Amino acid sequence: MLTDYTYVAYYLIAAFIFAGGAIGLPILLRYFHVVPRNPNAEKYNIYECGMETTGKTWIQFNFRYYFYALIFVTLDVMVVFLYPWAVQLKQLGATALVTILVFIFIIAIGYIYAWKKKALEWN
Amino acid sequence: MALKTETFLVNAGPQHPSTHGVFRMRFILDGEVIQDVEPVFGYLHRGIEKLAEGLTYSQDMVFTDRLDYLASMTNNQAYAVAVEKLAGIQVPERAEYLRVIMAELMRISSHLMGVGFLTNDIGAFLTPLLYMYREREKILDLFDMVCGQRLTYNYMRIGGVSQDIPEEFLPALKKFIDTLPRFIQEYEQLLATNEILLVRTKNVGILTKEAAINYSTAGPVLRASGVKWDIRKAEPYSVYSRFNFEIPTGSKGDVYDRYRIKIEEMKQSIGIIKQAMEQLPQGEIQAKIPKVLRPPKGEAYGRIEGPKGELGFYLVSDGATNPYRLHIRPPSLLNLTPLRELVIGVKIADAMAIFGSIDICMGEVDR
Amino acid sequence: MTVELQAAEIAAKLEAALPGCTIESSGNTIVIKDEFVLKAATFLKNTAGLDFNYLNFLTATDYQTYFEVIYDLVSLEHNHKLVLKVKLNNREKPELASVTGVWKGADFQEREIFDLFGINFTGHPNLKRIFLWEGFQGYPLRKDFKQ
Amino acid sequence: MELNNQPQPEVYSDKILDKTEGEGIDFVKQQHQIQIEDPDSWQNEEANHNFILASADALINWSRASSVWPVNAGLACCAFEMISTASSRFDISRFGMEIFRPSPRQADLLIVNGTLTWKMAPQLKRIYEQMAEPKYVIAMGSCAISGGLFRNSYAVVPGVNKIIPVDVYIPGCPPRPEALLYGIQMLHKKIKKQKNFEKRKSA
Repeated sequence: MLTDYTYVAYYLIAAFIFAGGAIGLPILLRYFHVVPRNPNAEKYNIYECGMETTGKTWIQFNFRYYFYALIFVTLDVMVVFLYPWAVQLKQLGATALVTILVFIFIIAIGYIYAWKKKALEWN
Repeated sequence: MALKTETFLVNAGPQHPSTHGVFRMRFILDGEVIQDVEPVFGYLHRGIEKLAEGLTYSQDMVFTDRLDYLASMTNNQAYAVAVEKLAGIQVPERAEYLRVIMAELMRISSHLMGVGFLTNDIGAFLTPLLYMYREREKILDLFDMVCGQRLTYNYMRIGGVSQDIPEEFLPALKKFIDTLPRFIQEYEQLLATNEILLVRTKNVGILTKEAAINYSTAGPVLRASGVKWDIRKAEPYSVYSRFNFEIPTGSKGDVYDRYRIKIEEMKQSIGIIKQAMEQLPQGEIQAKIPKVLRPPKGEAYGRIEGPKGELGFYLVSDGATNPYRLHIRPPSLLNLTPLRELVIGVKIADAMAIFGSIDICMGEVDR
Repeated sequence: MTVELQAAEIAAKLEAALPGCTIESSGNTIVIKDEFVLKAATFLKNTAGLDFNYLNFLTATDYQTYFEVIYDLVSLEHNHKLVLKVKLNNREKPELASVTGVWKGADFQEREIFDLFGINFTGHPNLKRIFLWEGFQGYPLRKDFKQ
Repeated sequence: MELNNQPQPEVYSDKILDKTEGEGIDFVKQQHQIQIEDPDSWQNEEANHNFILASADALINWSRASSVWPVNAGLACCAFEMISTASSRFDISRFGMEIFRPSPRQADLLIVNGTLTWKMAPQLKRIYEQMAEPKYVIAMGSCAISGGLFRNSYAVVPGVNKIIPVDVYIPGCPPRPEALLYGIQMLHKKIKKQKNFEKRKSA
């Protein structure tokens, strides 16, 4: 039983090596001066099509964007949980279908609530 | 209870993937909706009109290639027509027909680029453009065969054409003209019924008929608003009066109409080239003009129908060898005049689609 | 075929409507006084027989002693054409009324003339340099422009 | 608490913005009258003799040379020859370069194609500064090399190397795509001679 899952351990090891390399390698290369470092004021300026930025960027923009973000997150999380069920549709049978429908129903309540509160309408 | 929102200034600046060259639009945004836009020009202003006053008439032909570098042949033809009108030169028949063939090929190539970059701005990044680049490469091969250059041809001379076409040019042109309708049909399949394109272009950036006339726009932008005005029919220059072709006009003047007109005009240009190939007479290709051209004192305005609109050259001569004043009527700059009215109150994504549909070329805007 | 209108009869009509407006008229060109520009423009645009509703192009030339501003007018329905010219003798502060009220297409072209010649257009909504940058000394297309 | 939802236009008077831009251009115009000499000094230093460093150098330079990403900064007519090179016929992706990054942050190569005017000079300099090290510049076309056709115009920079250091010059007006590909191969040769393991205050 266990042998079926040994390859998962190799993945974990590979993941750690990759993560370590991804963080360690730049530091190492920086130490050996392979990665040139040449800071200057212009480089740390904000890039805006070759122009200097004007005006403040920390502004109050329309609140509707925030509503959209919230609703997107809820639906996205739902889709993530649908995915493993969808992959094993046949083997899981009817009971899984009912549980998934309950799950979708719960999220649908939130969605309908937002719809009724006119969160999706744009002024 | 709506909360206060603040505006935000952003530059769709000189170095921007979808501003067709170095053109800057200073947007003042409220969220995504454009409050105000200020187009800023001049990043490619090379002062051609000042430099042209220092060189002789035939040397100025070289500047015309760099004006609208997507349609250099039509620039050459416009300048040649203007100087011939000023100096009263009669161009031989064969040269006129060669000029028409080259100008129509250039119109097809410029419209290919216009539609290609419009689909780029709408979101189909590079796929339709690479399809259309495939045809443009064929056209550039034809030009390469005739005058040895791919982009800045300097092919037309005052009073005629610089070289005659080699023998293998006509068969190659015939092959290209026979295959091109199939490719245009391929784009139709790819784009005309494409849901995204329809949603992004229908009823976006509507320029009414009166506004189009009042803003003195020209070419596809004017015809898309329903005005039937094409210099090839209104004031037929060279031998255009001998060909029969229609002028496609749109009805609403939105981005979709401007796109449709470019596709239709390509088909019309194929028809013109076919007729020109049949009627191509033999004969010499360059009128006898003095080595150093000294046009009589006076002024003249020669104009042609370029791919982007009416391209004209206003020449004032005081009898010397170099023009006293050379003014270029820039169709791209005049097509951009209604930009501010079209774009205010629209979202940024649509603004880029509207700007792309106007199809400008910065070399001609800034001169 | 674009008909080049005979300037003489147009000048007569113009003279009737605005006395003392035209200076001379030859071929298809009418030269008018600079203070009559706006009135002549609205007259040419709105009268029934003429209705020049399309400003083809607008440019200027520096003839050393005076500036000359050229309006190339076209009527799209009648397909006829007329050239309107204005001479500005004052070289220090050349001034002219802006026709953006009549043809909105003149907006960028007047800014270009202001930028390259220095002719000031009164009544222009947004008159500033279009091609060169603020702080550029001189006006390049004038004949006496030193590099 | 009813707040008007009319957005308060932050006062961006374009007079001030244009004036500051104008001063920036005049400043760049005075500062940059003399040529910046090409960054060729590290070419004739002799290579690393240490065996490990030399092979590490070869690996690093090969990886850098074979995926140079150009920034999408097209100025004028040469831009269309660059796009022709990037399209399917003259296929620049054989050199791993077909990705044209719009922003200089993710690019290593700035192909200056077309006429650089004084009004565009500070912008181009800012794009060059904002590119990540190690960065290279190709001056494509005679307008970029020396101002070309418009050299004695009042608004054109006579040569891009007055503004930014240039690695490879490609003559032509516009240079054919084959010329651009040859220029890119010369740039690859140049990258492959670079030395890496050295403390250097590079310009």
